[in-house]
Amino acid sequence: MSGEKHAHPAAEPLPGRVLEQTGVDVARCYQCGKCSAGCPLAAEMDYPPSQIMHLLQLAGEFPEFAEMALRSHTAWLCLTCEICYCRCPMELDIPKVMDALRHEALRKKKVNPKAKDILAFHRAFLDSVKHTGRLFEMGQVVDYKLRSGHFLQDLLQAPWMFLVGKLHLLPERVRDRRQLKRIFARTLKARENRP
Amino acid sequence: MKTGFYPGCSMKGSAREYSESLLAVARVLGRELPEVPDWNCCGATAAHNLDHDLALALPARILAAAEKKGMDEVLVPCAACYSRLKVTRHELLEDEKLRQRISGLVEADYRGSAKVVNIIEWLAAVPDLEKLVKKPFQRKVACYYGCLLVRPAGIVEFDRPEEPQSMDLLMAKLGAKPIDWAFKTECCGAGFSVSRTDLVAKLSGLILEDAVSRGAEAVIVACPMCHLNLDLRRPNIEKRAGKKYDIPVIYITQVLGLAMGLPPKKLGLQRHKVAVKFAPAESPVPGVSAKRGA
Amino acid sequence: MARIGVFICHCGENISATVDVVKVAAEAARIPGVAHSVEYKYMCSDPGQQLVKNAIKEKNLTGVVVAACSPRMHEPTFRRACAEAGLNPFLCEMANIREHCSWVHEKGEATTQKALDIVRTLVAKVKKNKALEPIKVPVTKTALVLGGGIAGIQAALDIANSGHKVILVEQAPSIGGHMSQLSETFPTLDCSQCILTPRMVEVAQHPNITLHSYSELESLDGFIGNFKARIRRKARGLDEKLCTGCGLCMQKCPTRKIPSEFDAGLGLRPAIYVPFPQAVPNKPVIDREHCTYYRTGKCRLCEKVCPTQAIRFGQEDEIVEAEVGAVVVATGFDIKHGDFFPEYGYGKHQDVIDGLQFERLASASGPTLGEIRRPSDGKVPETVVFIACAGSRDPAKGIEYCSKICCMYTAKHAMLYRHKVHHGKPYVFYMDIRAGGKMYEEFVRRAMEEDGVQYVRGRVSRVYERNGRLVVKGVDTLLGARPLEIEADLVVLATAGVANAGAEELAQKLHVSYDAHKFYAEAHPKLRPVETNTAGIFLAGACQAPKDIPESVAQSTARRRRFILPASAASSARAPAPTRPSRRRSSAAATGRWSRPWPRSTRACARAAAPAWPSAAPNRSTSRASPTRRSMPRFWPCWNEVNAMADFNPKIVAFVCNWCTYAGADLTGTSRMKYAPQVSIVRFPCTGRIDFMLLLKAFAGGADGIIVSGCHPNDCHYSSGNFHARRRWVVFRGLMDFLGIDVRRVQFSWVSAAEGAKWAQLVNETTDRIRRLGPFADYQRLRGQGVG
Amino acid sequence: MQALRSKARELLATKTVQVIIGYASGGGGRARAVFVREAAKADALVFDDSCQQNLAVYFSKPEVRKLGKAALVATPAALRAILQLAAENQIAEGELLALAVGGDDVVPLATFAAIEAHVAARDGDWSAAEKEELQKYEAMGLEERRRFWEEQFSRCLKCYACRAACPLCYCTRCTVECNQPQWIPVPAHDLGNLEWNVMRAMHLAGRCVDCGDCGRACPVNIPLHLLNRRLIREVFTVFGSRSGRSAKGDNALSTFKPNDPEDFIQ
Repeated sequence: MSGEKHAHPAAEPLPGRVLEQTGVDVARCYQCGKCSAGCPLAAEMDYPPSQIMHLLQLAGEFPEFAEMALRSHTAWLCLTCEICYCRCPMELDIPKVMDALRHEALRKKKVNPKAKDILAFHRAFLDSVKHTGRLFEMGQVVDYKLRSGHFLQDLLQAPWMFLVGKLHLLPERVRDRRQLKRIFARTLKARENRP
Repeated sequence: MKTGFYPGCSMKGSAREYSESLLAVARVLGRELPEVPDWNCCGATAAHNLDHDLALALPARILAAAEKKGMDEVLVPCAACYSRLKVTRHELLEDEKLRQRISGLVEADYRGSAKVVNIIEWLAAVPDLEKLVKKPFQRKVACYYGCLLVRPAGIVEFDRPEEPQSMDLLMAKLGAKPIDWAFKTECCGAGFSVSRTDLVAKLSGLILEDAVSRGAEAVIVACPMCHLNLDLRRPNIEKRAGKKYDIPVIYITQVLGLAMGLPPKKLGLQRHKVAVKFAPAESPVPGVSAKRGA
Repeated sequence: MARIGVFICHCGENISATVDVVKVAAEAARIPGVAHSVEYKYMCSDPGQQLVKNAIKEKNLTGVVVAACSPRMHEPTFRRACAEAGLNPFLCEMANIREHCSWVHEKGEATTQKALDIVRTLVAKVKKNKALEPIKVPVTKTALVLGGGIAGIQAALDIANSGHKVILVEQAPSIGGHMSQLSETFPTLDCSQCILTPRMVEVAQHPNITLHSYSELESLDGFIGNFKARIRRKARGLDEKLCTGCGLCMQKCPTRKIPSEFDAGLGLRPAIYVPFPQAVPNKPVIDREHCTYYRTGKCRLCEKVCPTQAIRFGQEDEIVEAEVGAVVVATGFDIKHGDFFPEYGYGKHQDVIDGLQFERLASASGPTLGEIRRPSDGKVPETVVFIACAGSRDPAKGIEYCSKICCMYTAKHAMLYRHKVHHGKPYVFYMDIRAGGKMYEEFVRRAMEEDGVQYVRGRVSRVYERNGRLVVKGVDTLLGARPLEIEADLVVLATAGVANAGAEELAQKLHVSYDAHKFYAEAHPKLRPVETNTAGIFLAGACQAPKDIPESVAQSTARRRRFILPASAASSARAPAPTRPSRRRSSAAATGRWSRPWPRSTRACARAAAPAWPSAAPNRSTSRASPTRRSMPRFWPCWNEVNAMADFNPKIVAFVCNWCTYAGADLTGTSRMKYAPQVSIVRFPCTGRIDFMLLLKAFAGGADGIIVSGCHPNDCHYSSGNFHARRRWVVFRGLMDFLGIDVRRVQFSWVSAAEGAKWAQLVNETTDRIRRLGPFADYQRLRGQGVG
Repeated sequence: MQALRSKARELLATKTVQVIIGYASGGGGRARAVFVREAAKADALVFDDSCQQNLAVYFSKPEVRKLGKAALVATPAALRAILQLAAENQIAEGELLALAVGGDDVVPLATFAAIEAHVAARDGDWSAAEKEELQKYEAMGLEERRRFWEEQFSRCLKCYACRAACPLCYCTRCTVECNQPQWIPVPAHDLGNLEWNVMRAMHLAGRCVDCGDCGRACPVNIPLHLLNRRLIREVFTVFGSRSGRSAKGDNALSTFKPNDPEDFIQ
């Protein structure tokens, strides 16, 4: 086992990569379940947080568990409300682990299909930021609708928001947009292109 | 002490009234709030969901700009932006290598000299705030902190993560009667406003239900996202719950403005989805659309 | 003039097959001071022992070296034989030429030479040995027991019943401790008071027991057998001799609404009070903080109604001095209080209570007379949620340990609740059920099977109040970690067991050590679990760690045995400590300012840099292990020639600890593993005892390399000797390097008693390395001028 | 200097202390220790750059203690020595008043807490010159270093001036005087000199407050303080503790952490 690890550093098992990226040692989790008990969306998740932690604990030896964690809907449902981290008796930063899982799933193209809308929203959001430096709400919502296909959702809200002055038709822009493009090029884009 | 102001994207758009009320109040307090020069979006949930470095680089660029301008602290009224900026500062100051890498990304040597301050901290530091109160806001209010003002406790180091009190104390100064309720720090659904409206309706519904059942007349917030979910998404909440909620959701700065006797319109109260009106003694605040829904 | 007898054993062929024993005997006879040298087939047999005894008498020997097996094997045998022949047993040493020589080296001249070297070494040591006598310590046959809970009561009665005097000190107005607060006890569900109160009365009436209740230890000085205790008897505000305990004062006292400590804050008491009706002694105390007279200067109603005029408002604390031979510390534990659990609303909602409060609710003598009624409105709760591990096993709350008793008492609480409220619904949220103990697992099963207690596996995230009920947000991790919500009327938290608030202060008065959680530390967790590191001070009950009643009682009784042994003699005989702490007085000792229990006569600089004898050591008989102070320079072969590089056989001295590495090297022998013969083993009690000066002296004596080895961290026989040694080695290596001495010449290692193979490997590798480094000529050049 | 003198006068006149241990001009541009017991003689006190000796050394002497409560003119190193002596229970709270000097200012520090704060506020790293001095020897090869020290120690006279000058060498009977057995040979020869100096450095490891008086006291100019300094760095980098910073707590070598580094142990 350990010999293999040294032979293929890229094949470091998932728990090790999580430790490296987040500093969270999943072995410390003793499965008390307090995170799942307090998680606002545990009931919607395929694997509540404590189960994700357990999947990660076993993922080193059982690749199928690593797969289950990566393809979970949970990672995308996590709201980063931090209540699990706040109450965890072992002080494990579970939201950070969820971040790491999302990044890994994106890179390996293993995003749970149910998370399509959430991902579309995030991408639309960042696209807006990439181009203007700030969030252009109108543009983003349109972009999101195109990506998600939910054309009719919220259609009735928009005119009202426009009326009360909450929606602008033109984006606000950052002056140094080239720099932002560089930041995006060196982070998100570079990462997504990496095998 | 030079304080910079980071409005964040929503305060320029959907949460315009938060910005309007803050600036109106600041004017009365005699505080100048210059914006952080050429600020960009903090990246919000989307950035840290998709890329770690990006999630740090975007806030780092903001903080570096504030630093360069010689700002000692940056006021970040949006709780979500506050969290991103605070987390970034914490992580970069903890890890020298990371600080160098991100500094490289944002093409500035970020040092961490500017502190990140939230709206409650900023207001709590104003001396004799109660002396400025002209019309005490004599309402039973549910102070809603949400997630990101108080968590993760080790990083934000503001108030206590369970049963926080700072906003309640501030409201009491303004003459309000903060109620003891159970959902002060529960999550409203945050970044799912658009992508998972169903979940927002569920979580925000629980919050309204608890506030209303304990006799609150208004929910006080310090976060545009919370406001969006609790106010703009009210139709979705009501649809899911199968009942009507009339309770208005008011920004902390709007309450302060009202207590100071500023005109409601200057505070942007007319922009709310749910009319800011109180039964029965007080008449509806003028200038607010009485029509509900759309 | 020394007259040493050397006795070489063949051990059948175990030794003689590889070592030329005849030659060793002949060579040994030529060692200066050796008056007699013989070999024999089986030295440990009766005829062999007789050889030794006869020689002692006939040749008038002043010391004996038996060259045979490991001292761990037959040292007691030969020492007894010497004693029978009239020679002080501590003048007899074993030269281990079997495990450390004949079994681990090939047959040949080098092996024979090594055997001879070992004999020489031990001859040199015996010459320096002194006749030691067991240390007699006159003993005060009185025990001081601190703490009047069940552990202290049991210890006091056991010692008193075996005929010794006991002084029992309890800080509360009555003895009884936490056990008196309990309703019923697991796993039998018998009434706590019914078992305890007769014992309390027995304490009060026992002719051998002096009870000081409402008292505290002021100071303790002296040493085992001869402690001087000063006890502060706090002013009760009445004359105990006159008070009859009629209780009139308590009935008339106008200040009545003080939360009762005994009822864990659920009941009320007056300002003059006994904690509970069965209190021993049944004499009230005046609570000066709340008493109207002390606060306002008016009232004195109790004084007026007292039929015996016993009230004394002006009474002051009194200091009692006592001489005691031993101290039993039984100061017990507390449970964690306060608002350390905001997510559970503990300290905020009245109906979120702790385990002790539930005991009082369930107790027939409690504030509700045994009916389970919740504190907020007195309603009988329909649903009760019990939360285990509330604070325990929770590093985030600062307590990583398991409090041990909660699983059992939570099961008991749930059962008691069901017995009292038949239609009630008890839920227990738990992480693991730890029910190891006689009839314990059966008890928990009974709660689940017979009493219908619902066990839910998972931790609760939050408890909050809604419409007068408590919403418990939990989870069932066995059902896919699904969150579940229970509306309860009462929530009982099994909060963590913690050390008493005054534990640290008391430990400092007693000079006993304590752990990070302020629980008192035993001398050795396995072998000396009831003693502290300070001789004559023993531990009982939960001051050591959370414990249940049977365990506390068993341990208290064990303590009695430890006490009676020394107390039954006029003086206690203690094994002589061969390395007596220096009697030289340093300025520190002279000014009496050592505040901590460091050896009082050790010099300050030695305290920092020289090995501290692990504090337990003076109790042990290890006469072999004493080279440091008395006879250091000749403890290993003193090589006189410097080897030429060509056929360089490095000389290596191994300083090893007696408990792990020496035994490990023995195991190498019994496993017949072979290693290089150039190593010479010197035995110490502990690596903590190996002074850096010894390493220098070994180099000065011609060594080319040194091995220092002892127990692995945490395995130290004296708890921390090797930890201290490790720090000194770090510094020593730094200094050596700075002085231009190659640190590779000193190899440090941990070798346990089970690591025979590691020992062989260590010796071989070190030998190879030293061989490559070559002779330590630089140092040996210095030595030309300096061997003293 | 005037501030120092007037403070000394005041302390003696009000009988706050019975003696001031300070510096006086000693001729030849050097300072010497002086014990001022009368207010009238306070003008003997001086303080300038020549005042380098760590006066805390006198406080361990019984004859000085007999003089009564003392005020000590204290350089930063002397303050550290006081804290270290307190940590070793050699000075009790209130037995000594430290007069922290530096520039023209004099700050009376009556409590250990005050001394701790004063020391902490001015605590710093070694100067570049000091670091360089240590690095010079560390940069040498092992053999070169050995020869250097052998040459240095060959001059040692075993006069024990280093011991006498050290405020932490307060034992009433030193190991070097023990002759049952004789740990350190009495005559001055290479082996015994090495052993003595190793022992001195080891017994001060984790306790030395880095005043440098041992090196200054040496009549044959052996840079003894380098040995101590090397160990100060070792103790600080490995165990993270520095002596003379707190009046409480254990010396680095009389305590331990279960997870102390042990990569050198096989």
